[in-house]
Amino acid sequence: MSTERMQPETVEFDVRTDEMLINMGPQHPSTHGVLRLVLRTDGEVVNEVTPHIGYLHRCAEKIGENLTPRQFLPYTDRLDYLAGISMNLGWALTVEKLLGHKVSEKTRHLRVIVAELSRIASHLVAAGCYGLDLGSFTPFMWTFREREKILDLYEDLCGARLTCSYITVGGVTADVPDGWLKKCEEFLTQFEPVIDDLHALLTNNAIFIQRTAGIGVMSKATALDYGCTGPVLRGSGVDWDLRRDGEPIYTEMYDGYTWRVIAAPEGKYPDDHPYPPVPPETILGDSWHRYFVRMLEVVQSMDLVRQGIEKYSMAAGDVDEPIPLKKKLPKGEAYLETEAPKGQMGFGIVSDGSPVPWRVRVKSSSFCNLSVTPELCQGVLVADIPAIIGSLDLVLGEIDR
Amino acid sequence: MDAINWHSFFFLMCALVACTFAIAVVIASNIVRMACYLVISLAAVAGLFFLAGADFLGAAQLMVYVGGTMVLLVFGVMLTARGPFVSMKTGPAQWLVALMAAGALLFVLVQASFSIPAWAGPLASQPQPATLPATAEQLGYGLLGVRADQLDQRDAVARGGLSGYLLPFEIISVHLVVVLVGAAYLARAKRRVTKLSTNTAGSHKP
Amino acid sequence: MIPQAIYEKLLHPFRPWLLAQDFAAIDPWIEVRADGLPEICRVLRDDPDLAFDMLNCITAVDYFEPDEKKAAAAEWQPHLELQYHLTSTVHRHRIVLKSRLARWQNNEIGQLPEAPSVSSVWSTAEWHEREVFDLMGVLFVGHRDLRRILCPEDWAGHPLRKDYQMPVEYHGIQAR
Amino acid sequence: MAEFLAQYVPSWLAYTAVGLVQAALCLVVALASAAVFIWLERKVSARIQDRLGPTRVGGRFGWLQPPADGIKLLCKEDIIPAAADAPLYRIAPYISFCAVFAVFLALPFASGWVALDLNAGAFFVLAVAGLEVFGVILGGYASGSKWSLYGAMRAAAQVISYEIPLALCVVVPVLITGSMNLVEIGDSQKGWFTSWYLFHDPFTFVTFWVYVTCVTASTNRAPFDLPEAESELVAGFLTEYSGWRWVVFFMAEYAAMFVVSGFGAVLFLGGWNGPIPLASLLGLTPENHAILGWLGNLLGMANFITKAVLGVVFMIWLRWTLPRLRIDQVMTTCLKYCVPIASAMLAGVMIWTYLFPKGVIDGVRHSAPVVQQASAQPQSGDHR
Repeated sequence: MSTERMQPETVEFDVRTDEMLINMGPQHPSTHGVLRLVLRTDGEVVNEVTPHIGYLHRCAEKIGENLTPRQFLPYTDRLDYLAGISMNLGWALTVEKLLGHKVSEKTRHLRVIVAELSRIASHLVAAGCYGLDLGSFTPFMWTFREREKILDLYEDLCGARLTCSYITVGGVTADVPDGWLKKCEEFLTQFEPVIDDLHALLTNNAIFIQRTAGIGVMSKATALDYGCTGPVLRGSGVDWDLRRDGEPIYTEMYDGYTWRVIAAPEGKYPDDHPYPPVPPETILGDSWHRYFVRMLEVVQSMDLVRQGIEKYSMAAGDVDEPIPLKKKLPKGEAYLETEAPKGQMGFGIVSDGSPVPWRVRVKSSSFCNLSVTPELCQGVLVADIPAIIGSLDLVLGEIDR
Repeated sequence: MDAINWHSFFFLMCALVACTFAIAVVIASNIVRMACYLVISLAAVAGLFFLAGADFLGAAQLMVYVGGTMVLLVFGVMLTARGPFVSMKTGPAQWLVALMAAGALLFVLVQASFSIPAWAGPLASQPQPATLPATAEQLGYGLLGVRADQLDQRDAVARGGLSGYLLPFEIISVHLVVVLVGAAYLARAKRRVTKLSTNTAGSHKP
Repeated sequence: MIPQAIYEKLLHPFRPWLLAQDFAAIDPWIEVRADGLPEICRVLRDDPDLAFDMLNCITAVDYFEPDEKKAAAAEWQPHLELQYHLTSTVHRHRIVLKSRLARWQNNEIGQLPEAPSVSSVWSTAEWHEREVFDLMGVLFVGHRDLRRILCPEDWAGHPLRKDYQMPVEYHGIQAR
Repeated sequence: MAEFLAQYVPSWLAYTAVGLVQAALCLVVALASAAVFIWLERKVSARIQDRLGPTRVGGRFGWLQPPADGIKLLCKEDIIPAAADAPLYRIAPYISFCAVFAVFLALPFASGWVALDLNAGAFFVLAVAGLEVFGVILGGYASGSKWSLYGAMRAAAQVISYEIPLALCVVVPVLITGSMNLVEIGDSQKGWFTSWYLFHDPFTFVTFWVYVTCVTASTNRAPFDLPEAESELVAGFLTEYSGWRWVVFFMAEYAAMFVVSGFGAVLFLGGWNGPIPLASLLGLTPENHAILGWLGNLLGMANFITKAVLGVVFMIWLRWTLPRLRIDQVMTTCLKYCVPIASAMLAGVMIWTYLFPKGVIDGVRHSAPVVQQASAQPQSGDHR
């Protein structure tokens, strides 16, 4: 493991300069919220980065100890507010794991549809903001335009756009309205060509490649060592996705779906869908690959949504109602990680038998993904800091909880 | 006669600005302000050149001196700044020496300028040089050793043409490059940088 | 590898450190003595049959009931419990390590309990241990930079403890 | 003009009036171009991004958005940070704007329509346009903020480096014309668009694109907008500026875009000569009548402004399409690509003009006399 670390070398000859301490954030355009990075810089070269977090700490775990699981559910929306539904899903499944509750077929497929839509929305924000971090404003507007359509779908579904609280413990809040699935399909149809536009504007743009290829290279071992998950881990070539490798209560949600994990352990991504060529100057585990994994996952999620719509329409019965608001929880402990768009989002619950949990644990994926920055940002240029931070796709609401 | 001679007015203005800011450079204690005043002073001198009809010289003054001072400013900030704004203190002895040197130089300059007969009288009484199309071509010829304004002179020496300024010019510029490279070499320092060890990840070739 | 097999694999070198286990629980767990944590974790990570290369989460649970009437009914003595959730991406198995700590070191209120740090085994632990220290008040011995992470540096107390009292005022801001 | 007026009023008054009018015209052009381009940038960027941009202020197209913005910004508090060097902080925006404004004085809008007909016009434009960065450096340094300082240092490194290839590019049309006078350079491209220096020979064609790269960099426009890179340096040298001073910096940037586009139009795109010599085909030349010549010049000015505006639109288009380069990549582009290419093109143009002194077509047609001419050409050397 130690060989994977950065090795300091005395190599460069240069004019003698002074080091400077710079506060990047908490109010800074490219720290995606209220992240504060203290940079120790020598001219344009960054020698050390120290992240400081906690500016958005809202005591989510403490709140969870004072509410019943269903009451706590809207708070999970506020964790990763760009993929609220994925957070709902994680918490709902964790409580269901404790309860030993199984949802119906119809509910399961509906959950897949909305969760994958939220993955698309989150990855769109990630790609757009990444463009913005690198000084390209237009992809941001284009991706937000498409995300807006997903939010419109959510609005039709449950009335809320950002903090949906749609998936609840035991089921979903309501079945889909009439014609919603058709709208959803229409969205997917018109969204498909936009992906190519984004590839043209960012993925294969020469400047974009120059700015991201070989920047912030994270080896497999480093990624695992720091507990990086999600596209960050898969960008380093680790073939690991909880939708396939997770616990049964989560993986059985995807039973019957055909899909493959987006990762390139041998340097080749699954070619279920056509994708642009991988530039030769990129290194597996660099910022470009992390971005690219997200772009490929968007296409894959579209496919999963289509399959979900088909399966949902075929499934018999009704969707499940949520459990009673103040249902007594069985005594015990349950911890479950799900594959949220940003990585593995973990929820834990310890119950003493009352309706209110004794202890609630929220393990954030971005928290681990951020913890690797001091390692990645040694000896890079100031301009690489947004390029690296952006490629990790952080959401401070989730990190600070 | 003209009620206002704009030419004289602007000449006086530029001259005044040049002199005032030249003094300000000496008096100021902050290195960046000094550089700023120096730029203004030099720009005013460029203005004087423009007033005298020497466009090329004026533009060259702007480009070389003002641009050069800008670089000076950058280096001043980069290489000397310990705190945000550096102040420099001048001791009374330094003042005395500087005043003496400056006074002597001023005396020599004034003496020299009044000793040139061509500058003593009004312009109209001077013999006009041959009128030429006013282009920068003359400067180019000048560098090659041809005085375009003296072509009608019989005397080969007065006509120039035996040796131009091109060779000295080139020697000086090469010399300056050598000095700059040497300065950078002397100012270098070893620095520890962290390099990504190569075994972190295999190169990805699709 | 099933939890039973993982346990048996650990049994040979670490028998005195393994205190309890429950493989029928929703998340099967093994309880170990706190002082053996780094060694056990290193074996868990490095043994090719175990290969727990990913530390998902470190968390702590405070078993303490401030209400004395209820406390009498509680089935446990007051204590802190550390939980380590581990995953192997190679073998795709999971296990939970648990470790009991006193709520206060030597029963002196205000003396934070100590546990050895596992940050030398998984770097993930670095920030998670800081978080546990910040919110639960566990001193991780051997951690290179044990600072508060979510709360401000000058915050008093550890908010997730059951007997935590919110300060009345923080830098002139009314907090309660 | 002044001589004409001097017949009726005292000559000092005539000169004063003419000087004031010319200065005011230039100022109006500078300010108006800034306002128009700010509006244009908002509109073009909006269309690129599937938005509408300003639609309400002043009718359907939001014509009055720039003045409205200006008024809003004027009403804002002019904040001077406590750590700032106040006098320098105050004058920095004006230095930038004055430098750009001074370039307008030497920029010919049509044949002879120039406020200051300088012999060394091209050199003057280069020298003065390079001063804009002085305000940027000063403002960035005097703000007393580390982000501003970063912006200033980047601006200094970038603009001063790019002046070298830029100057090499400018030398190419100067070399072909044999004059640094911008009016002469423009007039020598008279005729159909084939006589533009862009199409003079393959070397000038390449030089033009190097010029485009260099001016984009020297006006700090994307993808070279590192001095104010908002995702890295908050707003670079503009971080601490607010209100009116910010507007002045902003106007300087947009006016500079117009200047470099116009300068490029004169150097490479025939200046006021349209693609079709409409003015001479219609007989709108001063030889026929003074008024007709004046009309022809008006047409030329329309040509010139169209080209300059198209240049600005191109720069806007670039900005909203490309990501930003990194500082080392910017310097690499300059020193490893622009400088060698520009030098090679300069050498190429020298050889080309030596081989075909009267243009390619003539040169090929009379290839035999060319050699004779070439040997007879350097009379200037005969003085030795």
